[in-house]
Formats: sequence, structure tokens, C-alpha cells
Amino acid sequence: MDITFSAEELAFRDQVRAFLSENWTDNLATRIRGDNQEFKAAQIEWQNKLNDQGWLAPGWPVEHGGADWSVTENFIFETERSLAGAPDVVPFGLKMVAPVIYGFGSEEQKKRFLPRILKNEDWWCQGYSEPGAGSDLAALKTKAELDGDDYIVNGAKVWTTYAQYSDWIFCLVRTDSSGKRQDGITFLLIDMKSPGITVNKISSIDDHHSLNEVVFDNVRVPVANRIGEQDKGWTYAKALLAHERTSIAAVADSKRRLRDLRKLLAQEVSGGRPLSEDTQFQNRLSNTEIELMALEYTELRVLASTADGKGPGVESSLLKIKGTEIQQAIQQMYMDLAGYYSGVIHGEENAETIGHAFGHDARKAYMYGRAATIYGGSNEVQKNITAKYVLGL
Amino acid sequence: MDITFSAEELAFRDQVRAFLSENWTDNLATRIRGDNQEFKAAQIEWQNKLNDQGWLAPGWPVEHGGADWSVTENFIFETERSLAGAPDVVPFGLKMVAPVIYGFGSEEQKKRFLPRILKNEDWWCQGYSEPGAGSDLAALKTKAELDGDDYIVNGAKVWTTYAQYSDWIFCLVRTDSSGKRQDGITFLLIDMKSPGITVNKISSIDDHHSLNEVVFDNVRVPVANRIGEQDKGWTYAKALLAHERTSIAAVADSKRRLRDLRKLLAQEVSGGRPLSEDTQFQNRLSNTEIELMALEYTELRVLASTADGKGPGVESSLLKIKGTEIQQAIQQMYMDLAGYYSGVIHGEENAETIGHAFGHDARKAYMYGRAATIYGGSNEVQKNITAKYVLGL
Amino acid sequence: MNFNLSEEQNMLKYSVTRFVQDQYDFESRRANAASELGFNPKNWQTFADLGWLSIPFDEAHGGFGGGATDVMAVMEEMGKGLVVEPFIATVLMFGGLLNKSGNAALQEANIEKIIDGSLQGGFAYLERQSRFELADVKTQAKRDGNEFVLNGEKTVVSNGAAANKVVVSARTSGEQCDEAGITLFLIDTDAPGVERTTYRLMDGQVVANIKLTDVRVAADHVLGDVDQGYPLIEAIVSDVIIALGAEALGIMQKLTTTTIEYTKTRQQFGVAISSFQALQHRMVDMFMAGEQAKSMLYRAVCAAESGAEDLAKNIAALKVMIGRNGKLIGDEAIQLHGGMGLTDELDVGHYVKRLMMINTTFGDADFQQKKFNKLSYSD
Amino acid sequence: MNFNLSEEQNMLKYSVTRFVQDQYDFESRRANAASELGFNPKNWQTFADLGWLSIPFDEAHGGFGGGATDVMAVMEEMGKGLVVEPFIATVLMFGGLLNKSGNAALQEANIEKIIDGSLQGGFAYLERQSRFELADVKTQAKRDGNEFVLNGEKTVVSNGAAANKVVVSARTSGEQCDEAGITLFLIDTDAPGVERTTYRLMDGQVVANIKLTDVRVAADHVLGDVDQGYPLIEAIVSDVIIALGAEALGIMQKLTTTTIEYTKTRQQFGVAISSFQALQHRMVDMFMAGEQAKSMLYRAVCAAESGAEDLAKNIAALKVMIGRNGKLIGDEAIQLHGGMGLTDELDVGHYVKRLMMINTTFGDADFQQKKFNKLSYSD
Repeated sequence: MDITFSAEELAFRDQVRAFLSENWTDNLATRIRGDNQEFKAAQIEWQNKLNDQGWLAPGWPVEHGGADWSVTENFIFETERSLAGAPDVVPFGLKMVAPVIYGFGSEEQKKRFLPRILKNEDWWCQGYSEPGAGSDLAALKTKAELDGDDYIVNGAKVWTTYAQYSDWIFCLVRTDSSGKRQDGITFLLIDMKSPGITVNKISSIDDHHSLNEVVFDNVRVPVANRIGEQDKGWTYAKALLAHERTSIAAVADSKRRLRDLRKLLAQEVSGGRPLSEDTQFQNRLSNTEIELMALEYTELRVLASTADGKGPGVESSLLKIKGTEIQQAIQQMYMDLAGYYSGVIHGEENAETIGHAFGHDARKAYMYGRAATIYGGSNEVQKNITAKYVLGL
Repeated sequence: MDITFSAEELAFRDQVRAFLSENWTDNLATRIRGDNQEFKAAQIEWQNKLNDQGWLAPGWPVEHGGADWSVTENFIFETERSLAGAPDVVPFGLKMVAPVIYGFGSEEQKKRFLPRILKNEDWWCQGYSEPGAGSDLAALKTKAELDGDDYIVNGAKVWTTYAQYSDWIFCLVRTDSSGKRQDGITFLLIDMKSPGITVNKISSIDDHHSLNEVVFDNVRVPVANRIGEQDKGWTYAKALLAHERTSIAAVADSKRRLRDLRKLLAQEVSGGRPLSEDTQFQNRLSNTEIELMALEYTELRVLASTADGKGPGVESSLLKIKGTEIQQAIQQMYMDLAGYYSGVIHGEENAETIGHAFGHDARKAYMYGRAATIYGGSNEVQKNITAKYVLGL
Repeated sequence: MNFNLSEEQNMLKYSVTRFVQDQYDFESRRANAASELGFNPKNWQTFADLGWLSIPFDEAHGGFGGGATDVMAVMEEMGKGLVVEPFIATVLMFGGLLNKSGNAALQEANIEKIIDGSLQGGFAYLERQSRFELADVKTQAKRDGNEFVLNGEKTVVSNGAAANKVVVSARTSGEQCDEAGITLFLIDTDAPGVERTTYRLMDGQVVANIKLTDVRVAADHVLGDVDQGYPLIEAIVSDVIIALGAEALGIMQKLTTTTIEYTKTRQQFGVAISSFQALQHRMVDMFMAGEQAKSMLYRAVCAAESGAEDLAKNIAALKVMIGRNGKLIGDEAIQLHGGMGLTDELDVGHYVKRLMMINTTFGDADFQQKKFNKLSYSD
Repeated sequence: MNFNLSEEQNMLKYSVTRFVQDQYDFESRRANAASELGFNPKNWQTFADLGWLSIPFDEAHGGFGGGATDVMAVMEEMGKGLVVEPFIATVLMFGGLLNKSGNAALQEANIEKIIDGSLQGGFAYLERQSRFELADVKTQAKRDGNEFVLNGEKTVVSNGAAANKVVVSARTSGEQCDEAGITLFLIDTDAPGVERTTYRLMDGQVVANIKLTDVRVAADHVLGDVDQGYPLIEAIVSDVIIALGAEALGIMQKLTTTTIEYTKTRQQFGVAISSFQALQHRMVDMFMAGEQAKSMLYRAVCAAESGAEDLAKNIAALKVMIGRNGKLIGDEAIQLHGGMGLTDELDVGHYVKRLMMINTTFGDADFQQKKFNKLSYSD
């Protein structure tokens, strides 16, 4: 049992901290958290800084631009980044399609796509879910039919985050319906500028535009844009799911939010006394903090197991369930702290005129956060997975 | 909307209170809560007092000794009885087999059994559950085969409360296995002194002897002791289940226990301060009290619906689930209030020498109370029933 | 003992049900909420025509003379329809305060106009710092001859954009959080020195912050007695919590029904998700939470109608229960709807948002539980 | 970064596993618990022979020099076996106090005997009124020349029936609940003026109340400094909470496994109840509760091994988590076993009872959460 950092690891941590304090500026933070227009430019600016440092895609193979970090170094980086309040990279290109491309793509695909992802020249989005399919990914119906050197794609994908910004979409499409549902699925890379693609905005309860429906109407996709073999797409896609679950847990991010919440608790007042003296709030805070302290070590256990070459394993479901429950508990406290102001929508007014610093933000965070227990395989599906594969039920 | 009592109802309440204050003595209370030997004699003494007053079997038809109470009068009696800490009657004869006898039995059976039940001359127990069957009552396997004027009964019943005290047992037995599981079940009244019956004590986690296994080895039961028709027993038995669920809720009893708990809270001390000042305990107490305040009205709603002739309906499952959850929450607080002493077993010592007034009782109540969410159809089965019959799922 | 409505109450309830069915489909509701005032003035006139605006007022003032049961009957149906028109702000809060104020001249001058739909009102009791403490009042009212001069700011005033008049709580004596020394004033929102900033809440309401700069109010525009406004506030809050409880109940029932129906149609892994036992048990939990809230509402209504001694305890318990059970039901409704529950297009999110705002109004579940504890365990 | 045990620690752990497998089936355990002292002295000698009794002691005293990790490795397996022998009372509490006392003469005289199995000990820190407050001490110790004279009563002393010697906390100065002014004394249980009343707890322990009437203790039998006993108590409580955490983890794992296995064999409505999704999800909750407790235990062990600044906070968090998660797992284990879970015959109820007693030891989850809050939010 040893979780102390070595001298080298401590030096690395200092390096990360120095980088963050220099590069993660208030200006960037404001713009990234701002409205939709500002967001993309600011996010790219931030990701370019990471790339300049060689830290944009640390998990990639070194020959493609990866950093060859140990599990511990990766943990240190993610922790420091989160505690500094800096956002994760937009994962669809860097963390989701890239591993599929360098893992299963052709040499030509690697050369064509990976450098543009690394330079933030291409933005990607993910075409997995379909209307009516939800967590049951394999039920997908979007069809691709071979026509010469092209596939003709028809169907629709839904809940597609950032489709409105994206240059490319990676899609699971059905090329054969005769066998098991997991068979006959093909993994395609599709240019979003292809004729026949329509992006429809989905308005969501947080009043923020991140979700979309992407409709394919006789869209031609060159066979050259297919990953690996036809009908074998499920194999390539599946590898990503465990990773997604682990990253949705967002342990370090929750630590920062809990720290911020504690500060607010000391500032908000009821009957002339700070709410930090309120025993009910203290208990709610510590209920969550204690779960999070444990989950931090659950994550470390998963990382240690990965470092031992055993892989993240099925415990990633536990991380996802508990991690998202903690996120939502924090968002709920954030709301409750705002009291009457938790319903406020700024509109043309702002925090100053309305009279409360964070009610508007609390509401947005809360509403956006409802998705966490639903996407990436709903928490109910995670429990089914755990029951079956971990408990043998 | 009107829940105020009429002048007649208020007068009745005063009469009940007067009866209780005169007849429910400390001496009786001590003996009934005491060890197994004392219990039966004291319980009979108490039930005889009720019978002298005409209140032992208020729900029976008047011609058999019932009291013809309105739903409200019944509610008043049960509430006052519980608040006074007086026990319910032992239900197996008075509330369970009697309604079957006067509802479906022959005139001869009515004359033979009902008066002896009313005079507390016969104690009954219930033979429904079987080893391996649990909440799935219809899975019963105890067999009865006709042989002349007798059935020959073979099999075993389990979780039989007070079998060790009982003169008679009412049993569901299988007389036909060819059709649906609910068919082919017959309702028999069996003399516990019949040759071939063995009662085996089941030691339980509360160290109290209430549960037994009753084994039938070629037990002869006269056909005259069959209720109604052969193979139709399920119909007679089913009518009792909703009643059982409603009475397990024990709302008024929980009110009294919560009141007692509050007194103890003011007496127990931590760091020199009474625990009634402890906000965590206050919150736990009010969480339960608020649920109970609501459940009291849920029960009234069910009673009002019964009075309207609509019957208790499927809400009885809700009453059973919430009522038993509240009971267990109260038992848990009782334990936690006792702290270190919650594990104490008196043995040869007593509260005075051991140094704590109620640790021993808290433990027994807690352990005994674990059964409430399991028997009478487990709470899981109640949820299945509600999902199917109330929500249409 | 019965929990039945009278024939008259049933008719009243049914008139709301029919209005919601006929004139309040979800798209109309969306348009009403999105309009400038946050509601549709035409609907308001319909409310007047149907007699709803007269419910709590004495027959002497042309009212219906209704009690807690009548309010419950109406509000439960409004909850089901997610009605945004300011029935609570104008009729129950503003009108209710007038009704209880004992100020005959003000009643004479205003109640009739509330009933005919021509007067919109509000109650300005919050301030930036006050959180849920109704007695935390910094706004000052200084006596000057036959007038009072008011200075301060009230925030998040319900119906603040539309209100022609509001009742304002201000301090005439005592320290910032004292219950004594609070006085209620009736002011015109277009009086000199009154400045409104309006904004929206997530449930569709348009509210206002109201800045008061040397606003002069005649002494006969005091509701109740000077320095004695707090008991009046408490009394009206008690009434309104019953109304909010009934509205919340309507919403909870609607969310539960909607969720059950959705799971029956929604297919995953080849079957309707309503067939999954884990989800069934959670829907049973939703159902039980709603039934318990209904029982608590009935309890509070009976206590209010009979003037029970422990009314305050029942009111606090009701507010705790609609807060907690509302959260359980809202969370499950969104979760069991999956991605669809996150869309603005579906009504589920809107019902949940209203439930959340009901929870914060007059103190959330935690706050009200503290109140309950104080009433119950401080002897 | 790794969470692996060393080879030596693995061997230690395995030796306990094997002992439990070979010599500690449930019927033996039942007999051990039911015996006069509440454990089997023969097993104690086995523990000595296997070297377990030497684990926490310095090598200078013939000990193994083990740390928190070693204790964890042993206690987790003892938890799985529901071992009743007083390893915590004699070795970790009594021995641990000696170890930390700095009193070389007492160490010399006693530690060797603990290690060879000939000395049983206990720690008498509770009193009738003290509940979970370790500083609530009324027992008086008055100096009289080279001796102290003790009067008072200590209650629920673990291993109280078997202990040859106990460490007693008594007040040498200060008020009843002051942390300062508490002194620790080593006394013989057969010393004049010592009177024991023994009784059983539901987990099988035989404990004692110890009445002290003018008991004379030599001044060189003080552990640590006069008036300064409290920090020593806190230090040992911290160590023991880790041991209790590991024991609880072993029990939680055992209960979860047992429940899963039972549901696979138990048929209802024609199928194994393990196939019911609602029960599956609840077993996943049990599993997750156990895994989180394991992570918190690892966290506390790492903090203890590295002497982390926030050790106290980790210890409080661990105690909260084993209390709460233990309750969840215990409740579900009984419920999912149905009627069988209520029988004394099955081991389930016995594991649950031990978990409950672990929860109360040194303050239950609620109490420890208050401690956590104070450490975390009082700045």
C-alpha cells in the first residue's frame, strides 16, 4: 500500500501547476463559460496551449503525439487541471475517435485525421445514440448501403453534443440486419459538410445549446472513411465505453466544486448568521464529501489496477454511478444555497441588478447536470452491467 | 372534508379511555411484556376483560358477539388502545380464522368454534407459509389426501407464531396439483393435539420464542373440519390478506412509540447536554414524525373509503410498506439512543446493575421488528402488487 | 369522517379541470409564460368570469367565502395544468392580506377590483439578504405626520411586472431580524420613488425587484397595526402553503402519470421499459410519495378548516413533504424519461421546474424542517 | 502508487484466512461465543503461536513492528470469520496503550506476556453517563503520596470478564467533560476494591462494569503523563477505528457474498429470486457500499502510515462510512434472506449484530459525522 508520490512525480506536479497558473487565465475561463459563440474559439485557444506543451493528447501513442505518461502522472495532471477549474478537452475527437483511428484505422486514416485533431483543426462529434434507442446502443437503425465506392447513409442520430460546431462525425451505422443486433454494425467517419446532412438543435432544460439531432438523407460516405472491416464496428466502439464511464465520474472536478461550495456557504447568510453554521447544510456537505473521499480512492484503485495491466475493469460502472450521484448532490446544494434566487434567469439583467451572485449559474449547472445519470449508459444500465458481470446475477 | 368527531363519537372515546385506565394495569403490562410463561396467561386475562366489555371481537357479526362499530368508532378504539400501550388481541383466532368461519363455515362449525374463541378458550395459530415458499403463498406443498371421512395431512408449515401455545391451527393444504397453483388448495382446521403433529421451535435473532415449524406426519383431520368446499381454500384465505396488511401498519402504535422516544431523548445525555438538543436526532425524529402524520391520514382515507363501501382497496400495500418502514425507523432511533448499551443482554443482571434503562428492550424490539418488512407479504411483494394492480405496470 | 368535496366544491374543481383541458394545452401554456407579463391577461378575465378570483373573499365584499378546501380544489387542478396566471400572488397573497388586514376602507377600495379582474397585486416580503427569514427586513419606513416614508429594496416579488399595487413589509422599529416592528403597507407600483427591475424565473413567472426611494405612503394604507405586521405575514403564509401544497400535489400526480405512461410506450432491449422491475419499484415509490403528500395536504386542510391548535406544525410538515417528495418525483420523472426528459420540448422539465420553485417559496424543506423541530421539540 | 500488500503482509493475511477456514466454522464460533469468557482460550494460544499477538509491538519488545496495513490485513479476515477472541481489546487497545505510553517499565513487564498469550487486557474508558464522549469522565483519582486512590465506575469494558489487567481513565483534575485532567492508570482486576459485574453483548462479547472503591494504584502505573491521558486515548482510538473498519469490511463482503449466493438458490414464483431486477439493483447497492467502504479504509490506512495531517478527518469519515454502509448492507442482507434472515440458526443475523456493535464503538455514524463536521467546517 503506497500512494505517496515519488520525487519525480512531485516535480511533475509542480510543472503542471506552473503551466496552469500561467496559461489558464481568467479571460479564458470567462469566455469558455460564456455563450455559445465565444465558447468554441476560447476552447480552441486553450487546447492549442495544451498542444504547444505536448499535453493535449497524453494518452495517444508517442509516435502520434502522445506524452507517454504513467497512470500516476495522468492522475496528477487531471487532478491539478480540475482543481484549477480548467475544462477537460472536448473529448469526441481527442479521446473518442482518435483511439479508434490509431487502434483500428488504416495508415492513411491515421495520417489524414490525427494531426488535424491534434492541431484543433477538426472538431468531431459522436453519432451513437438514435431516437428511441437511448442506452440500448445496439438497437441502432441508421442504415448504410454500399453503392460503388460509397456508402449511402440514411437515418438519424440524436443527443449529439456540439454537432453544430463539428467538422466530422463518427457514426455507428447498420450494414446488416440479418444476425445478432451487435453484428452488422459498421464504424464510419462522415464529413459534416456532406450533402444531405441536417443538424437540428434540441432545446434542453438548461437553456444551453449543446444537444442536436443529426439527420442523414442519402448521405454519400466514401468506403475509405470506414474504420476496419464492414459489420465489425461494434468491436471498435465498445472499447470506448469503459473509458467514457471512468471520465464521467469527474472526481477531481467534484472536489473543486465542493471546495467552492464550502466558500459560498460561509458567505450566504440566514437570519444574520452564515449558513456554514447550519448543521443541516454541514451534514449534507459532509455526506457528499465523505462519499467523494472514498470515491477518490476507488478511482485510484482502478488506476492502480490499470497500471498493473489489469485494465479498468467493470468497476468503471461503480465510478460512473457514484461519481454522477455526487455531482448531482453538489448541484442540488448549490441550488439550495441560492434559495429564492435558484430560479433566476438573467436575461437582460445581471447578478448585480437581480441581487444574487450565483443563482443563475446554479440553475444552469443543476439542469445541465441532470444528463449525467442518463448519458454514457444510464445509471440503471450500469447497475444491470454490474449485476451481471461483477456479481454474476 | 370533515374529520371532526361527532358528540356521540367523543362520548365513545371517553368511554374507551375510562375502560383502559381502569383495566389496562401496570401489572398486566409487565406480565404481558415478560417472558414466555407469563405472557399467555396475562394476555388471556386482558382479552377476557375486553370480552366482558363486549369489545373483544367488535368486527364480528352482532349475532356472534360483534359490536357493530362504525369505521370511526373502530378507529377511535384502536387509537386509544395503542396510545395507552395496550396490546392488540392475538389475531389468529379472533381476526383471522373467525372471519373465515363466520363467512364460509358451516352452522355447526360456527357453533363449535366461535364461542370458544370469544371466551379465549381456544388459541389458534396460522398455517400458511411453508419452508421455501415465503411470500409466494400459492407455492404451498403440504398435502391432504382423502381417506374415508378424514384427510391425511403430510408436510410442514413454518414461521408459525405462537404454535407452542395453540390449541388449533388453520391450514392451507394442497388437495389437487393438476391445475393452476391457486386452485386445488383446501382450508382445514386442525386440532394441535392430533397425533402426528410436531412443533419445532425456531430460535430467532431477537432471542424470543415466537416462531415455530409445525410438521404434519400422517395427521388425520375429519372432513367436518374443512371450511367450505374442497379445492376452494384460496378464495377463503385471500380475503384475509388485505386486512393483515392494514393492521401491520400499526399507525397508532408508532405514534405512541414516537412519543415515548421523545421523552427518552430528553433524558439521555451526551457531553452533559440532553440529546433532545441534538439537531441530528431532531431531524431523524421529525423525518419519521412527518411521514407518520401523513400515514395517519392515509389510513383515515382508507377507512373513509371502507366506510363508503368501496373497501380498503389496494392502498393497503402502501400502508403496509410505509407503516413498517416507520416502525423500523423508530426502532433504529431507539437503538441509537441507547448507544453502547444497545447491545446489552440482561441475562442474570438487570438494567440497574448494567447501568442503562432501555438498551436491552431496544435491542429486542429492533431485532423482532426486522420481521415486519418480511411477513404479511414482504414489502417487495407489496411493491409488485402496487405496480401491477394500482399503476397498471 | 369523510374526505369528500361538497357538490359546490366539486363544481369549482371541475370548472378548473375543464379550463385546463379546453384552453390550456402545453403550447398555449408555453406562449402564456413567454409573454411580457409571464401570463395571459385574457385568461385572467376568464378566471374573473368563472368566479375564481372571488374564492377567498367574504361574501360581504362580493366574494365566494371559500376556505382552505376550496383553495385546495382549485390549486390542485391548476397544478396539473401548470397554470402561470398569478392566482396565488394577486388573489391569495395580495387579496388574502387585504382580507385579513381589518382595514375596511382598503378592502372596500380594492377587493371588488381583484374579483372583477381589473387589479393585479403582489406581496413584497423578500430582500437580498433575507433568504427564508420573513422577519429579516431592512427596508425602513419612517413616520412623517400622516404619512410613512419608505426606503429600501424588495426582491423577487411574484407578479412584480404586472402588479398595480403591492403590499410591502418594512421596518418601523426593532432590529433587522426582529419579528416585532414590521409593518405592512399598500403601495401603488407607479407611485413616485418606486422603481421596478423585472426578470424571469425558470417556472415562467415574471418577477420584480422593487427599489423604494423616499416613497410616501398614507398612514391609512397600513394593513393591520403598525409594528404588528409579522403575525399577518405568518397567517397568509400558512394559507398560501396549503395552496402551494395543492398545486404541488397536482404536479406530482401529473408527473407520476406521465412517467408511467411513457415507460409503457418506451422500448429498450426489445421490451417496454415499464416491464423492468427495478423501474416498477421506483414508480411505486413515486406513487407512494404522492399519496403521502396528498394525505399531508388533507391533514393541513382539516387543521386549517377546524382552526386546530397544531396548525403551524401541520403547515411546516406539509411544506417539508412537498419539498422532499416533490424532489423525489421530479428527479425520477426526468431520469425515467431519459434523454427526452432533458428536452425543453417535453412538458416534464417544466413541471419539475415549477415544483422546484414551489419548494423554495417560503422556505425549502430543510428550512421548514427546522421550523417543525422548533415547534415540536423545544419544550 | 499501489494498493498491494507486501509478501509478508500477504502471508499474515493468509494465515488468518486459513485459521478461519480450518478451525472456525460457524458452529465452533457459536460455541466460542457462548462459553464463559465469550471466547476460546485455546484459540488465543493459537494466535500467540502464529505470532499475531505481536503485530503492533516494537521489535525491541519482541514484536512484529507492524503498522496500520498489517492490522488491516488481519482484521479483515477476522471479520469474515466473525472471530470473537479479544484481539482488539487485549492487543490493540490494552497493548496499544502500553506501546504508546512511553512507560518503559510497564512495557517491559507486560508486553512480553501479551505476546505469549498469558496476559489478557482491556481498556475501561466508558461510564454510565458518558455515551460517546471520551472526555466525559467522573471516576476520580486522588493523589496520596506515591499512590493514587481511584473511586468510580467504568462500564461496558470489552474483554472485561477475562482481562487480568485494564487501563482505566480517571479524572485527576478539571470538570466532568474536560479533555485536560484525565489520567490513564494500569490496574489489576483482582486488586482490592475492584468489583466486576459481567454480562454479554449481542455480538457474543462478555463485557464488564468495573466498580472502583478506594483502589490504590502506584504512581508509576500511570500511562503517559498525569492529566494528559486524553491525547493518548485519541491516538489509540484512531488506531482501533482502522482495525474496526477492516473487520467491518470483512463482514460486509461476507454478507454481500452470502446474500448473492442465497438469492441464486432461493426460488419464488418459480424462479430464483436473483433474477428479479429490483433485487439485483439492491445487491449492486450493497456491492457499491462495500467497495466505497474499502476505498475509505485504504485512504485511512494510507493516511495513518504516512502520518498525514488530515488523519483525524479520514478516521472520522471511515467510521461514518462503515456505520452507514454497514447498516445498508446488514438491513439488505436480512431483508433479502427473508424469514431465514431472522433465524438464529443462519449466520447472517450474527454478522449483522457484530456490524451494529462496531457502529456504536467509539461513537456511531451520527456522532462521528459531527466530529467530521467540526474538523472540516469550523474554520
